[in-house]
Amino acid sequence: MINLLSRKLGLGRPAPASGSGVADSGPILSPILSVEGLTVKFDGFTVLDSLDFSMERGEMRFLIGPNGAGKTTLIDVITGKARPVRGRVIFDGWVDLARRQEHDLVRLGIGRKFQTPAVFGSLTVFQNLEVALGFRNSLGAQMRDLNAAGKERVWHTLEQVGLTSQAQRKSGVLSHGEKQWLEIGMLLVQDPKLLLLDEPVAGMTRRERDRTGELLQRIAQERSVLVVEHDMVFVRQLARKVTVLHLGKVLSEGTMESVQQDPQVIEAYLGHSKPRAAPRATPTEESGGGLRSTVVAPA
Amino acid sequence: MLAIQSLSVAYGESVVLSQVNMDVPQGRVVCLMGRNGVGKTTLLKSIMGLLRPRQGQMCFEDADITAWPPHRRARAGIGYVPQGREIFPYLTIHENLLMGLEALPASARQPEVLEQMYSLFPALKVNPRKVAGTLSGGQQQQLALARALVRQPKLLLLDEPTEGIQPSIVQEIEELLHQLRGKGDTTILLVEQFLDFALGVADYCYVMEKGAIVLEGPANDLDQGQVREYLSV
Amino acid sequence: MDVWALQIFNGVSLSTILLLIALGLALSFGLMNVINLAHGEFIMIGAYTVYALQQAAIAFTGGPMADWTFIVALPLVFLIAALMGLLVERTVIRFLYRRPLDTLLATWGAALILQQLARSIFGAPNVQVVAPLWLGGNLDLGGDLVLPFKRLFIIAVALVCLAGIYWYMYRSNEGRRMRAVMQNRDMAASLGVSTRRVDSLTFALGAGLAGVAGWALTLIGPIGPSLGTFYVVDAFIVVILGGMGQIPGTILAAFIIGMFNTIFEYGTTAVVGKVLVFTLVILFLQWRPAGLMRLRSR
Amino acid sequence: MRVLPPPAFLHGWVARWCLPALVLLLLLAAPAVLSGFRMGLLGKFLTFAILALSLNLVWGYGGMLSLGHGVFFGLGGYAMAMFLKLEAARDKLPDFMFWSGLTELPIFWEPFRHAWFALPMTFILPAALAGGLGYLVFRSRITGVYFALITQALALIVSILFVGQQPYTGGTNGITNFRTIFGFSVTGAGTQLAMYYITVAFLALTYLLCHWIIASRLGRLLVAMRDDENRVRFSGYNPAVLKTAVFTLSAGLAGVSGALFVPQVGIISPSLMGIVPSIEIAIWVAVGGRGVLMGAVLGAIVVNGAKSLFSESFPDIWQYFLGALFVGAVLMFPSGIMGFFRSEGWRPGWRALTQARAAVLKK
Repeated sequence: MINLLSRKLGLGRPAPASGSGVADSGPILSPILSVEGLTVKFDGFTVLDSLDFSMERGEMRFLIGPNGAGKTTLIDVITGKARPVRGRVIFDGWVDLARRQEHDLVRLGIGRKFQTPAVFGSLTVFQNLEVALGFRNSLGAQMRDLNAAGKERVWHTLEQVGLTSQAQRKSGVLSHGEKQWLEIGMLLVQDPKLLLLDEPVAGMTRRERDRTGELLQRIAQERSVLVVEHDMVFVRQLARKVTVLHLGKVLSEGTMESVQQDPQVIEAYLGHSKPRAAPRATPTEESGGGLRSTVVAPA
Repeated sequence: MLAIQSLSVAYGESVVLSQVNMDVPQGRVVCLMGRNGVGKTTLLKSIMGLLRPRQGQMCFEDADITAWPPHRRARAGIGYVPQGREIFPYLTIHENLLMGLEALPASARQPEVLEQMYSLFPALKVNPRKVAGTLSGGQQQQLALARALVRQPKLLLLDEPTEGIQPSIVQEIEELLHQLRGKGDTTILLVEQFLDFALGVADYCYVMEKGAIVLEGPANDLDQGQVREYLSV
Repeated sequence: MDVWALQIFNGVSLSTILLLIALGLALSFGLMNVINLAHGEFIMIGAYTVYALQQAAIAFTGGPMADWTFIVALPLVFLIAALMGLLVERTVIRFLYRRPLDTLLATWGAALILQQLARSIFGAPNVQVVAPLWLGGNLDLGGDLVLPFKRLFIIAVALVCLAGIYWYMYRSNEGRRMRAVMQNRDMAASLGVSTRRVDSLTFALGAGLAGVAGWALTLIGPIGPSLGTFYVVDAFIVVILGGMGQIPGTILAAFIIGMFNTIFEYGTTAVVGKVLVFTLVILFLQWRPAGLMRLRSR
Repeated sequence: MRVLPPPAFLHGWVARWCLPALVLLLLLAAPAVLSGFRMGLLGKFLTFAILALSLNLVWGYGGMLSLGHGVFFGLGGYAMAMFLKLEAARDKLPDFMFWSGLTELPIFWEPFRHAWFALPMTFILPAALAGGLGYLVFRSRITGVYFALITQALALIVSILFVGQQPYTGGTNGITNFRTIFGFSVTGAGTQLAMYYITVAFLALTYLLCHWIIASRLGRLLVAMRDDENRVRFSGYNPAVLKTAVFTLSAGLAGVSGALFVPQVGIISPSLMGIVPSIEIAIWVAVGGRGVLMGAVLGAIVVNGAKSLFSESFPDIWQYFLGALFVGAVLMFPSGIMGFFRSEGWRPGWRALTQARAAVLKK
């Protein structure tokens, strides 16, 4: 019975070999994630517009863009939460992610952190990691304690995310920043190939943000990380490569400096892509034309 | 008209607004700028009463509204056009507009004023019995504006009215704001991340970063380079 | 052929009653995310109101007016059930918004109290409302097709109620407000709608409708303190099948459940029919977990 | 502000085992001081305590409110009753079948002659029903209120099904008039005492089993699922399988409690497995304290004790009281007796901690 359930759980087996496309295990040089012609619509509204996007192995990539650019939607599609109208997402060179269940994705090596921290509030910090670590254990194995190696791993991860001293506290009473780190830790302990982080420093204090930055630097040495973030100071500190999404398409891609210079990006953030009419004179006394006439229509 | 003093708002542990002070004088257009995620929408929601502040005070026309429920604020004369329009998707255009009259006392809910809105937004007039959810984004935005304007609010809260909308309609909206400012009996608090649009209509600007006001001043005295710094990547 | 026509007739008759009950559940779930296990007791209250009124009429007038009390009772039934609904909403449910499971338990407590109240007042044994004489006949359509006036009357009243609900929801200002709150509570509040008032009104309306269902049930059989429990579970299934909080889905589901119930019952027995319907619903949910209709969500 | 930790002895080994050990000792000693009638009553409550434990596992820890546990209790009870009835009927047809016009034993009754079949069935039957229904329901991600309503419908349907199948189930009256169990008179004082101790033993075993589960990683996974099912899914688990497994086990335990109930009380009938008894189990757990094992045990004993106290003399008042208990337990004491003692009775620091936790859980 337990064996049967375990098989159903998919615990303790290697990543499913039923991927479509290339039969062989993925060529080493293929991108860890490649998004091809992805189109997503909600109620007829196009959120992603035949988006092409790809990430190399071991890369830390930042995804930025104005509101409604489709950043979170892209992550939703990768993790099976949103369904595309067209296009596909290929992971690790050969796995088509369409119609995969969430737990399947984790077993393939994809970890996702949500915008608001999702931790198990009635468990201690240690137990949170323990639950995260055990996803490959069978139901029967779940009845036994973690083995020494596993415990070691949990402690190691706690150290990585800086929560060692909090190990025995209920995670529900942690501060916002600590919860964020705990959730990152829960992903790390699973040793994913690709980490998707949705606004990891939102709502953090400056110090917390800096610590998170250091944490991400270290994490990125061993795996691919895709970060959605609005906090430009933070992005500038860390980013090696940035992708700017706008209206469901890649607007610009490259180093932070080059992206910052890109007139299209400036336009997307500061203005509208329309030929601007000359500023109208208005009757209100204070709002003289001075500033307005100096507004440069970018590019 | 609207005065906000040391307002702090938090979702659970995460502080979104800290110690925000703001003043929106009668008859002016005040613009609140900042990149997304800095707390602009949160501020508007707090003003509307949809979020409970952790501390601070809000006064509207000399009344302390900090503890008022949203519908009471609406009845006091605050109109709200939220980000993402939030029209009622399964109500018809006409019904959506009628919802705009809810804040008025029953005797003052004159259907005639709807006609004005239809003439202001001819696109809505084409088929008022159409279910609003089937409208395009730009039309939905117009509907949301009309819904707020129909009861002639004293204070209009506008949250990114140009987001994700085709340029021609953006222009119409801009013209509308100019008209409103020209008439001078509607005070407007506009949230915007596009610099040129904001500076085009505003009298006074606030710039927000990480939940706090970092820059403010009359629109024409503002150091543009600095503003760009805060808004751009 | 006649047999089938009769089954369809019975199915419609059951469906309309189910719908009266389920509408209140669907509305309050759509609005407040709350399921009220005391909903069945509003049915019971409706039924006992008719009974009490008839008894009073018999006691005071000696009988001749008793037939008419049945009609007179209808608005009163609606009103009393609605008031009881308001009471439950104000004393129990409003404290439990956003705690749906706790609401289940607390409203069950309210249900127990209401049932015991009925037992204390009217006694535990079932009682029978005397149907008006003019409802005693049948409509003979020839062949085996004999339709009892009672059932026809129930269908007619239910349809009138549904038309009323339709008018209320889609033609009146209160109804527009209610739909607005259902679709976007925050926005409705921001436009000046007192959402608490809408909640209370809607809840009372749902309770009133259940009361009318109880009034109709007095024509079908005896009534007792636990009358509601039996019917309300079917109504829960209707609401689940229809997609929680979806009015068109609820209407469709009520007719599907009513029809299937009657048809299965005819083919087998009442009980086996219920088991079959339950199994089908569970299987259907495998295919569409959100029920027949669902809100498209962004 | 650092919250003070609870007093050390309260969350250590002592706290974990002191109260249960004390309760166990009291239960073992009870027959010495109680009359036969009272002891029988207590024995019945203890079977309910097992039932409450089983519900606490799925609801208190797993967050799945089952309003159909009466069915599982009943199925276990019927399996046991069929065995006892066949023993009582010897080679003849059971009395109610004869009255209903059956001439020979239905085929599915036949294997229940044998203890080796009937006794395991008290666990397997309810577990299989729960497993099948649970997998379908959890697979389509039906949770919360939907799950509660579906299980409630199950309670209604199974109970009327048993009422309707008079020749096979005894209909409304259920199955009663047992004579012997393994050759010993069912009503004999010695048998009753033995049954009492067997029930105590099963209660202790169930308690240990539940404790073992919730203290294991599986238990923490269960709690994790209650806190945030989506996060569990995104941690690589399939919640449908886990929930089905726990629900199945819980139903099996409920069946065992039904099997223990039948020889002590002498009857099983549809009225013990319908909507009303099913939801009453939830109130035992709520009153005792959901999410605390001892809470379920105490809740079952306290509420049923109060019930027999009240309903012997004032049956009307009992109904009102029970109704008020449902409303009050939810509105005012959401953490039950155990929660009350834990939060209010002790040091203020602990109160703060519990409140913080409650606030987080509520979120």
